[in-house]
Amino acid sequence: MSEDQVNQNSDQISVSERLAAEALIVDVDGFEGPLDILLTLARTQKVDLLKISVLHLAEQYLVFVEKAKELRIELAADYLVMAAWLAFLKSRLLLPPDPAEDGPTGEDLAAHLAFQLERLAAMRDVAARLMARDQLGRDFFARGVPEGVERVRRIEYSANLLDLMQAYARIRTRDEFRPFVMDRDNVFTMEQALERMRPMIGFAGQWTDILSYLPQGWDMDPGRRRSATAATFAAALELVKEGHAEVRQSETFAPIQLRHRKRADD
Amino acid sequence: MTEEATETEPLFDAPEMAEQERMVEAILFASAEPVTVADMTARMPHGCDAAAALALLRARYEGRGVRVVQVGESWAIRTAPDLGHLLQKETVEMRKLSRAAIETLAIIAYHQPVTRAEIEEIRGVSVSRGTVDLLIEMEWIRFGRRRMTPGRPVTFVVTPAFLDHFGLETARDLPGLKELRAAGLLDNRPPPGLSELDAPEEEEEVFDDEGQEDMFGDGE
Amino acid sequence: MTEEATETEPLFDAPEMAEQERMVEAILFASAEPVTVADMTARMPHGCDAAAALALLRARYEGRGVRVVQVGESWAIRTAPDLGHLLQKETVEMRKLSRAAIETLAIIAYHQPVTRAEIEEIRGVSVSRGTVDLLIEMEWIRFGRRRMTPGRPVTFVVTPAFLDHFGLETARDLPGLKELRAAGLLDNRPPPGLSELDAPEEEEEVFDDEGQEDMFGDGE
Repeated sequence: MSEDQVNQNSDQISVSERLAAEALIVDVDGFEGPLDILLTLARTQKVDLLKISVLHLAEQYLVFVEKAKELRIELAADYLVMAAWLAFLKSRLLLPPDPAEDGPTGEDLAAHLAFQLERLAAMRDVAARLMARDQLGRDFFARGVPEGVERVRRIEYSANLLDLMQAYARIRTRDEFRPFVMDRDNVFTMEQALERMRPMIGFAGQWTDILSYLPQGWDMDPGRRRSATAATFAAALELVKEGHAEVRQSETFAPIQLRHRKRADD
Repeated sequence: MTEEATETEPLFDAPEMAEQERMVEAILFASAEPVTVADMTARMPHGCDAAAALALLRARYEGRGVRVVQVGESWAIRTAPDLGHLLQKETVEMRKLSRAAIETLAIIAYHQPVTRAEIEEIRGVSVSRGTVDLLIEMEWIRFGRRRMTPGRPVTFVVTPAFLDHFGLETARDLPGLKELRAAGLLDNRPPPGLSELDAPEEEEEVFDDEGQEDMFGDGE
Repeated sequence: MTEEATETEPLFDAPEMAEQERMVEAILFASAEPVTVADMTARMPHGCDAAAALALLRARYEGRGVRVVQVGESWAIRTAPDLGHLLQKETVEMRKLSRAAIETLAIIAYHQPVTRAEIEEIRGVSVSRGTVDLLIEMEWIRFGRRRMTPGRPVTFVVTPAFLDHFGLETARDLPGLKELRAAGLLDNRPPPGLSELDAPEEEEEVFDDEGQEDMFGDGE
């Protein structure tokens, strides 16, 4: 930036510029931040953004902020931060560079600001071009009645030959075939008794001693017999509770008898 | 200006027929509802012949993947019926067949043709309608001949789809209990104290001879 | 049997190309959303060449009332833009986008993947949460990869729905992209003095190479 340009710009700000600044202030809510204001101010220079006088721009902006203060208009912090930065930039541009000092030169900072403004202007321009494109649902259309993809939920049941055969074996050999369980040789569980009795109870139309429900091979050994009897008795009670059977005992220590009971849903 | 043109003396010529056809195409494509010819005419420039353009379009879509079809008084573009399967996305959900279902199926396979009462007798519990329906729906069982006994109950048999699924040539190939045991498919350790007594030969018999024989005997 | 057929030696021939073209036609017509070639292939019978069928279909619809258009990796049928005036009735009121939203969208489209801080640097104001949320809700932008810089900030990129909406085949076709790029206006040029501090060299790298190459890759 040349000396005379600087002088020419730094002193007096034209009336029209002051008016422009006031117009900006009145409308400050309409701006999208300080960069937007700067871009608007830059446009008043009516030159290519690459050739704008950043110093001049900084001054215009500072006038705008001063004016706002005079009019007691509260500016958002962003605007004030930008003002401070531009004041710093202005001093950097006006003072000869200090070789001892590190950091960017005023020219670097000014160039970056010019770049930012140009970039913002470019983004605004392409945004407008983008919105001017043909748009889906406005200028061109998708299928009105998409037939879509029908989602068919198919349930596939898995069963293999082994399942089938084991199921059959389970039915046909209920007394002997058992799935692998922990063997407790001399314990007959209530579940086992229940499983055994369930299919049988349907045929017990007459009162039958529950001891006749003891599984084969469990009636000789006393220990096994005790376990099986207890399990069968418990299972009999369970069947009664479920409403599948009736149980009776004529007197203390008399045989306990069981009979099928027809249920409504049977 | 066009608005002022009278019907009898249009100021501008209507678009060419090919152009009108394009218009009808776009209208039918984008519309959420089937469109009447009157509606098309209303949307097209003055002087257009929507009906003629529609006829051209219909012919153009003849044999294509989509067709121009009439829906009541209106027209729409729809997928050709033979391609409907492309628009289905199947999600397969695997489920384990319930114990009741697999047992019922097994009994039918080993004893077919078998009545519901017989299945219940063998399983010792009643067979729910849902179980049978499911197996029928899966096309693993179907109705067989009616049994020539009082009440003429229906019987169930397994289907070719069943054989296919389980990799069997015929239901006769289903192994008997002995074979299952020999193959180690069953826990052949008899419950304690039962040793040799059980695994009764007759049972095997029943199921091999009575069972299979009467089932597959063609003579019923 | 078919299950055993290997890919290289199908037991059955794929359908004829004309038939495959019909299939692609049906699939594209049926969907309002763009469909990938892979998706078409998945729905078509084994051995079909969806890409070739698509090319035929595309040529067939050249100049018609509807067109086969590319949207990113996918394909869709859309009405020809010159017929839009006939179809205004279908328009659902477009949400009026704020200036902030439009600019933010444009910045994301042209600078993607881009962080919130970068958007703010370009616009010179903070980006309100509502603006980003709105664009995400419209499915025009989504989160991209995190930037490999301190703080690992999230980035934003545009979506296929964005491309579809603006009739862009790829983000490379954004209007004026080449010019902006040539003018260096898409460079991430950190403010002087800050460069050494918190705009490390790799950031530029990431932005340009990973990001843009990704999207604009071969077209440069």
